[in-house]
Amino acid sequence: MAKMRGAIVVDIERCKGCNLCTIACPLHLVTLSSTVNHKGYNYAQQTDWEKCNGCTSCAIVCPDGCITVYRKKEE
Amino acid sequence: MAKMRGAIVVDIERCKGCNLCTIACPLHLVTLSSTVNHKGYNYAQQTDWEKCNGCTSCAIVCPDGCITVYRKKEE
Amino acid sequence: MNETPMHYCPGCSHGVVHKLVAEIIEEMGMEEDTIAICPVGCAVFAYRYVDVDWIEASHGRAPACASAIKRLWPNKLVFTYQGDGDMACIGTGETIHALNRGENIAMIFINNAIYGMTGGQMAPTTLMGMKTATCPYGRQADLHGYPLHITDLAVNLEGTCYVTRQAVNTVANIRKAKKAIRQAFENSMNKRGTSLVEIVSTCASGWKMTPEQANQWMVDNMFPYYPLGDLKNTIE
Amino acid sequence: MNETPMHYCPGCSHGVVHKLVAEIIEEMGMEEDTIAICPVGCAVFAYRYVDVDWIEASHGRAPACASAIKRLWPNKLVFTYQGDGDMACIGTGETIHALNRGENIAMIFINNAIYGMTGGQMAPTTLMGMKTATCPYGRQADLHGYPLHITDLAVNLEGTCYVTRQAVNTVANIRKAKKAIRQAFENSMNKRGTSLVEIVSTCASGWKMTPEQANQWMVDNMFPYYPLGDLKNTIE
Amino acid sequence: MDNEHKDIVLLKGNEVIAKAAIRYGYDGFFGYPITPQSEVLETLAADKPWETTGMVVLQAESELASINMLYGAGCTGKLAFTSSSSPGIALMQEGLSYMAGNELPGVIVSVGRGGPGLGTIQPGQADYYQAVYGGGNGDYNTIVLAPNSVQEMCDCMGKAAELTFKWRMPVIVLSDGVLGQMMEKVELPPYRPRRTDEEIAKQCPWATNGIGLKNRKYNFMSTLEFDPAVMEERNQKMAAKYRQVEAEEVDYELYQVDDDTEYLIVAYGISSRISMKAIDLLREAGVKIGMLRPKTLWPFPNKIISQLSERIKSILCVEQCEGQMINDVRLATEGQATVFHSGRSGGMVSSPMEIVEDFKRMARERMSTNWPKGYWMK
Amino acid sequence: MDNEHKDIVLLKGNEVIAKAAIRYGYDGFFGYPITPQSEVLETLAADKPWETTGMVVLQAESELASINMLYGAGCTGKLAFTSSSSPGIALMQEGLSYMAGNELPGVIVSVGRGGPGLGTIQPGQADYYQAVYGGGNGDYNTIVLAPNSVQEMCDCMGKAAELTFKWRMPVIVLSDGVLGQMMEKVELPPYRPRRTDEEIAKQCPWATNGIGLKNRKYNFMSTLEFDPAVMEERNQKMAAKYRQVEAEEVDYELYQVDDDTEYLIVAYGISSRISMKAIDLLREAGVKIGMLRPKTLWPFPNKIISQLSERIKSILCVEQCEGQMINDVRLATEGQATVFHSGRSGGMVSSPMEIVEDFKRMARERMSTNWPKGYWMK
Amino acid sequence: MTEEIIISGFGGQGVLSMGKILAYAGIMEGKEVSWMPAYGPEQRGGTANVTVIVSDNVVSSPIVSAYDTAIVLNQPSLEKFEPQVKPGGTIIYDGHSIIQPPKRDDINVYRIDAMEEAARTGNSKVFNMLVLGGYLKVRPIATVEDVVKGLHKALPERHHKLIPMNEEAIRRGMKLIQKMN
Amino acid sequence: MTEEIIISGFGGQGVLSMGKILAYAGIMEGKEVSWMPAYGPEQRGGTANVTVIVSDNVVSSPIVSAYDTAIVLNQPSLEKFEPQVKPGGTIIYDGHSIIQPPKRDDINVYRIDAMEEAARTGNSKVFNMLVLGGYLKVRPIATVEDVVKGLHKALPERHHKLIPMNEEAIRRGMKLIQKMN
Ligand SMILES: Cc1ncc(C[n+]2csc(CCOP(=O)(O)OP(=O)(O)O)c2C)c(N)n1
Ligand SMILES: Cc1ncc(C[n+]2csc(CCOP(=O)(O)OP(=O)(O)O)c2C)c(N)n1
Ligand code: SF4
Ligand code: SF4
Ligand code: SF4
Ligand code: SF4
Ligand code: SF4
Ligand code: SF4
Ligand SMILES: [Mg+2]
Ligand SMILES: [Mg+2]
Repeated sequence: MAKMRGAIVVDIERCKGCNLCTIACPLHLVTLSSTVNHKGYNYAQQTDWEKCNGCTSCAIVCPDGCITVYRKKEE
Repeated sequence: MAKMRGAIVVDIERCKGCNLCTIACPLHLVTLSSTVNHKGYNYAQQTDWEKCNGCTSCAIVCPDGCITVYRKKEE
Repeated sequence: MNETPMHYCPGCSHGVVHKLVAEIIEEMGMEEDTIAICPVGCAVFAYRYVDVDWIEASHGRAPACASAIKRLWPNKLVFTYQGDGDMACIGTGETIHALNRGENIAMIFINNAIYGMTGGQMAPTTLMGMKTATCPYGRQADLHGYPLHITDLAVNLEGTCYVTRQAVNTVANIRKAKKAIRQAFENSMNKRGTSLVEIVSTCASGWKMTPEQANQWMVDNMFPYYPLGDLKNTIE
Repeated sequence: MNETPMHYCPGCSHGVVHKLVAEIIEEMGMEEDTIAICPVGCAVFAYRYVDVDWIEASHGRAPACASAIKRLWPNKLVFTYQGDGDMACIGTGETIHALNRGENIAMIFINNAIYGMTGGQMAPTTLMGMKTATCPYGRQADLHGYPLHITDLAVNLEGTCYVTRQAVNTVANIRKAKKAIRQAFENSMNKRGTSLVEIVSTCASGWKMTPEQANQWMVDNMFPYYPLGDLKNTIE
Repeated sequence: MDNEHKDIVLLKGNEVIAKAAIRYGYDGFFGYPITPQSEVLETLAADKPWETTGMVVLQAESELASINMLYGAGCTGKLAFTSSSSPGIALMQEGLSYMAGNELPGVIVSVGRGGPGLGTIQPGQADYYQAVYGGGNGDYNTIVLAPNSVQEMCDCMGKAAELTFKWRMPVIVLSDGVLGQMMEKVELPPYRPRRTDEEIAKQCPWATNGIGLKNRKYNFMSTLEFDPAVMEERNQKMAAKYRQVEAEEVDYELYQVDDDTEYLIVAYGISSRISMKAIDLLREAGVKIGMLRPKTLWPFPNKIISQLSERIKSILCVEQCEGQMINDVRLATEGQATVFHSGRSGGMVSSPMEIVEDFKRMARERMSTNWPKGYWMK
Repeated sequence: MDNEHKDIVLLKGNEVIAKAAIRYGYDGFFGYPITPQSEVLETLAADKPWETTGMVVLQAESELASINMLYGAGCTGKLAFTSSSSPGIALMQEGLSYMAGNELPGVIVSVGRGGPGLGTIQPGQADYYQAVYGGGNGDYNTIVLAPNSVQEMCDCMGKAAELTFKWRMPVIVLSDGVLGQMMEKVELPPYRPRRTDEEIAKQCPWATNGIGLKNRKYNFMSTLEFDPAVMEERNQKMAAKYRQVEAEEVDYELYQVDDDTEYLIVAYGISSRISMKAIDLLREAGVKIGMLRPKTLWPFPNKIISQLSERIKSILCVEQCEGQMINDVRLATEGQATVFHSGRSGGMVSSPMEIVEDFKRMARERMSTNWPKGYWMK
Repeated sequence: MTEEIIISGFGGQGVLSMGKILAYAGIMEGKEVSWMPAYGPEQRGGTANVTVIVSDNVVSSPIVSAYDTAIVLNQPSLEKFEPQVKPGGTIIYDGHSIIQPPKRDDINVYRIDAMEEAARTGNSKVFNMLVLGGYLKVRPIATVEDVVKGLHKALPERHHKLIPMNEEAIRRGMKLIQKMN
Repeated sequence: MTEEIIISGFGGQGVLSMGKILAYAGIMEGKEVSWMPAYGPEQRGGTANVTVIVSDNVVSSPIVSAYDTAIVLNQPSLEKFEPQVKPGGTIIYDGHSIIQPPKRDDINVYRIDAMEEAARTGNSKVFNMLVLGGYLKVRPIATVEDVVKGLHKALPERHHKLIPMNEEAIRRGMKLIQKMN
């Protein structure tokens, strides 16, 4: 069966480090960085590029629209 | 058995001729006068002094508190 | 009820309710411990007729005024006396919030489905199809919306302890209405929450009828839409 | 949703709802036929983020403003976006009457049980016992009254066609909320009466929690008092 | 021209407000009943303009709702109005401040009664401060027109419609219970069609109505600013506009003012009508007296008053209140003339003879004492 | 004296309003949150005076409700207050008119922000007209106090409590966002017990509270009159009272004003504080400049301004708005001095140097041209 | 010619519409007119009055200090307005409603028993038209024809069928009025 | 002595309470003080600043045109307030938060790596106390003892247990600060 592969891009400067994407990701692939962006927030980042299935959960819950999810079908 | 005898006194100048007492009297003993009081209203008057049983219905419904009911028991 | 002749039109329900209020206050012996709040509407002059301390509140704000007073004077009997335009239109916010806060006040609500004082304009409680000065071709949903039954809303507010709908068109109804108002006043004294007593009323002038016709019209048209009886009573 | 960074606090529900509104308008192709009305409250700047014509109404009066606009522009999508302080407190009168008139507008109601913008004061929707800046020892009935569930009142008003309560804390709830808002918008276009979509929301700042804690607190405390689901739907 | 408009009719000022609005192509009315102006809504309701011109008529749940409906209408570039009386106008102050702050069109008819508070339902002119200084917050002005006849009530609705869009600011028509309730002959204007959506899009590119979006960016209407510096700029821009309105839109009328005039009455609205009669009586007695009647209360006719003050002994300011416009008259005189008050209050209205008597008193006091400049007879 | 009150504390103006009210024995507070004054209610809620002094604190559902709660409190002879900011005060205008019309006590704290409309949450002084002229209907006045420090915010609550009963009229404490938000050292007053029911009955035989009925008739509080002649009488009685207040209660402060002073700044509230610094800078540079600071805005210090105007070249009126008090200053000068405006608006606040610059501009313009009397620099 | 009239009585006596018809009649004669009502807060009952001015010239003040004619239909109105009639002016009162008739002798005093006549004919609706007729008899400021034209203007279309009855009442009123001094 | 200070940074950095402690310290020294905050409409984040004046004399204007000292804790604050420091005055910035350091050479420029230190010790709460220490080192307007007394006043009772930790941070900050020009 075709498998979905995904990857997310976080708009780091837009991110407010609310952590909601972290919780929303069913595969626990997102965490907050230890460094801060220019606004002083610890921003979100994807920890594991391999496992993401592009489900978009993280993007859907992000209140600030910081996450773009890229998907491709892998046979 | 003791029978109630009643009589009403209408404060003619206070009466506004609304006719509600007329309707309320179960014995149809109240009517409006054909002449008017100083404010220009046809005021209420008791037509039959004999039949009134002092039930106070007329007084209760009078919005302007014009009617005083006098009652006495007759053996 | 003092001797001052009332300014109301012939047959106006306000007069009857005033009498009841005066009687109850006297029966309760509360003449010296009552603070009454009257509205902007035909009852604006209520203070002339019932001998207690009265405050004439601004249009619709009697519940706010009464809320403050009852909190400042917790042992006084505090009640408002308001029309439908006052309570259910401009004063909707103050009404809902006083009810919801459960202020220990009684609210007497004279619903005559019209703005009496200003000459018979549409009220929020005006029935569908009913003609008034501002809906001379009859109330119509798309132009004017629907009749607002604010008393029913009060039932769902946690702060209310007693919500009832009464009328004063017959001797029997007058007696019931009196009982209801007395209960409401007692609730205020016993700090049981807010009581709302709606009196479905006539406004012969606004309706352009004789008082008798008005009473009949009320029975035929108002009662079906605003059925009489207790809607909520947490006390009994 | 445009590129302007939002002024909301981290994790604020407003952001999610804004996204939904923007998406729906785009999906409906209504960008050029929408007049949106935002409140006084944290969403006061909504016009910065969603590209349609916006009006910032005075505190609580968005429903009045929207009523006039929809009547003057019957073919536009007209909706209000309001907080609980705005809609259920200062604007209670305008809310009830717009709903009752059955104005063909949609109302989005962000109930976060607090005054976010002004720094976390008690709202009418604040839960019993909940601590805010103006009830720092917890909401108490005698001092502050009861939480007001205005959405439940809306159900009983004849003018409403659709009344629902949603949340945006999970992907599934976000999807449902989106459907609800879309339905409300369609009702406005189809002139079916007033739709009210309550979104039970968090205000991490006002509640003095992290966004995660706030979401959990909402599930544990708000949902029981403000249960999710459709309360009225005359359309289906 | 159609026939009906040439028909001269006898109407109340309030009725005329309604009929004029329909004919001048107003798009909407939002209002709440209050004596002595309820006939405005009642006439609209009876005339059903929604079936003819398409005008929207809505009885609001309160004056707060009315003004915020007017705010909404103004935001979208529609020509709308509301109407109320003293306490009702008091409730509109926040909304007025919002309208002015967003530079919106909108017409507010204020039919004054006796005050303060609920006051009386009889006519009054004690809402001058309310209209001219405003109780809304912030730095703003509204144009204030002051008709003095039923015909002018009619004309003002046309003038207000024009000015409110020309300057993008709310226009108040400040009337009183006499003008609202009295009947006079009036010639109604011809029907002017309401503007089409296209015309609105063209005339109001700033409006938030979704139309014309192909030719412009999204609009928003907000009085809130993040940055006070931006707010200040907005205020300065508005202030500059106000100076321009002051330069261009002052309107007044002189009655019996010529080179020989020794005394001046300043009065607006119904007071100016009564004063005319008083002046006729005084002129018969040989007194050289005339009247300046401001037709705009804001902008106020400062310049002409300053000019007249140079040569006129003293001014009687007639208004049916305890004295409000008198402040502006005193400001306008720049200390060159003494200003006295005449008028009743609380719903009482001067008779011509009362003004004559007040004049006599003024003339006596003026001659017998050396009053300080700008003395305010109280 | 207890210990705590001698304790000098560092507090925000808003916090002090709350704490002073508790200590001055206020019976109630009714208010609705709005920036920049929310700390008033928040401080009361935190301090729980209902458990100590018995003061009632109620968060109202709106400013309309607040003012009508205050109205109710005043009717019954209780000492209560409300607090709000610009648009919130706008919503109170009808209620204020009712309070004034019934000659009721009650204190309204107005903490001004940038306007108009929602404006900004930064400090402003653009609500001078709102406070002094009022947007309520009818002929009425309210006393307006203008503190300029946190200590005076405190003291004003005591003064307002006294004046509002002495004259039976509402008292507005007109403050601004700077004074509300800034912290300064303050000495809080000792606790003064709230009046007992008996004291209220004695002090307020007019009140509608049911007490004292054995010694008096039933009272009622109504601003409505059947008969306009009665209303007029009430108005005349009130007007006479207002003249008395004007004679007795004017309060102001002079800074660096002596016989040699050539220039005058007139400023109130925060503007007077900034102006003091500007004056210090100008005095250092040899300019003979001083300041008159009205501590009461109504009644306004007309007499002293008139006196000073006789000898002072020109006046700089400093306020954080586009110019409102300047009108009253111009009236007070009676055409004897030229009045210039200085100040920012919309939430911006002048710095001392900006006032210095405005002064220089004024001095330049003053010397280079022959300005008409009362010219208003705009 | 300028005629300044006050008509005053109870609400419900048709005072205001009588004034309106008079004003319209004035217009029919090509005159300038003004009509200014005053009433209390009661919806029914209470007192009401209206000042009507009919003039060859533009009406300046709709409020006047003294009247050419006062038509008084109840006692309080008589008491209020008798002193305000100009010397040489006219007062007309209804015989039934006024118990204490006018006392001034420097004015023309007329009485009309319109209330009685209306009661007699069982048509209280025409009371005010009877009075109007009486007035027009003694102050012929408009012809009956113009008054009837005025009626057409003043009454809504649906009441036009009542005009003949009104006209008749006006003519009857002209006969009823009697000079009392 | 008059010291006019602006402290400016992100909301949440403790800018306002730092100012408050400074003001209280001034009181402890018997000085006159004022504290005037400014912030945006955001509840969390956004920028905040506070002007503190400590003086031997009564403070006239709480608003000043130029500062003796500016403590800037983020880049926008530096850009805004660097030009407003009086010649010969002082600017203190946090090394981590400021990317482009101050450029003026007519003022004393100090850097303190407080953010780093706070991160290092895992206690972000004391960030502002570290900065305060640095400030007191270069502008000794109050003794550490008086600042600690000020802390007792400024903090609610329930936080008094944190005072020793804060004192320690202040002392550490005194060591961290470095002159940059
Ligand atoms: C702020 C304000 N708006 C409007 C009015 C005018 N007004 C007086 S009474 C009234 C309505 C009265 O109707 P209702 O409350 O139903 O009382 P009713 O006369 O029928 O008993 C209105 C609108 C007013 N006095 N104040
Ligand atoms: C007339 C008026 N009163 C008060 C305020 C102050 N104010 C601004 S927002 C707000 C409440 C916001 O709460 P809510 O509506 O729940 O919105 P949220 O910020 O929680 O989204 C208040 C009281 C105002 N701007 N105008
Ligand atoms: S797209 Fe899905 S799997 Fe991938 S990071 Fe986001 S939530 Fe996790
Ligand atoms: S949900 Fe959005 S704002 Fe929140 S941490 Fe994730 S990316 Fe950042
Ligand atoms: S007391 Fe009873 S019986 Fe007698 S008149 Fe009255 S209603 Fe009739
Ligand atoms: S009910 Fe009263 S007012 Fe009515 S007619 Fe009878 S007595 Fe007269
Ligand atoms: S108008 Fe209606 S409510 Fe008012 S007094 Fe008359 S009948 Fe009663
Ligand atoms: S204060 Fe609350 S509602 Fe407002 S932006 Fe922050 S989290 Fe959202
Ligand atoms: Mg009613
Ligand atoms: Mg909220």
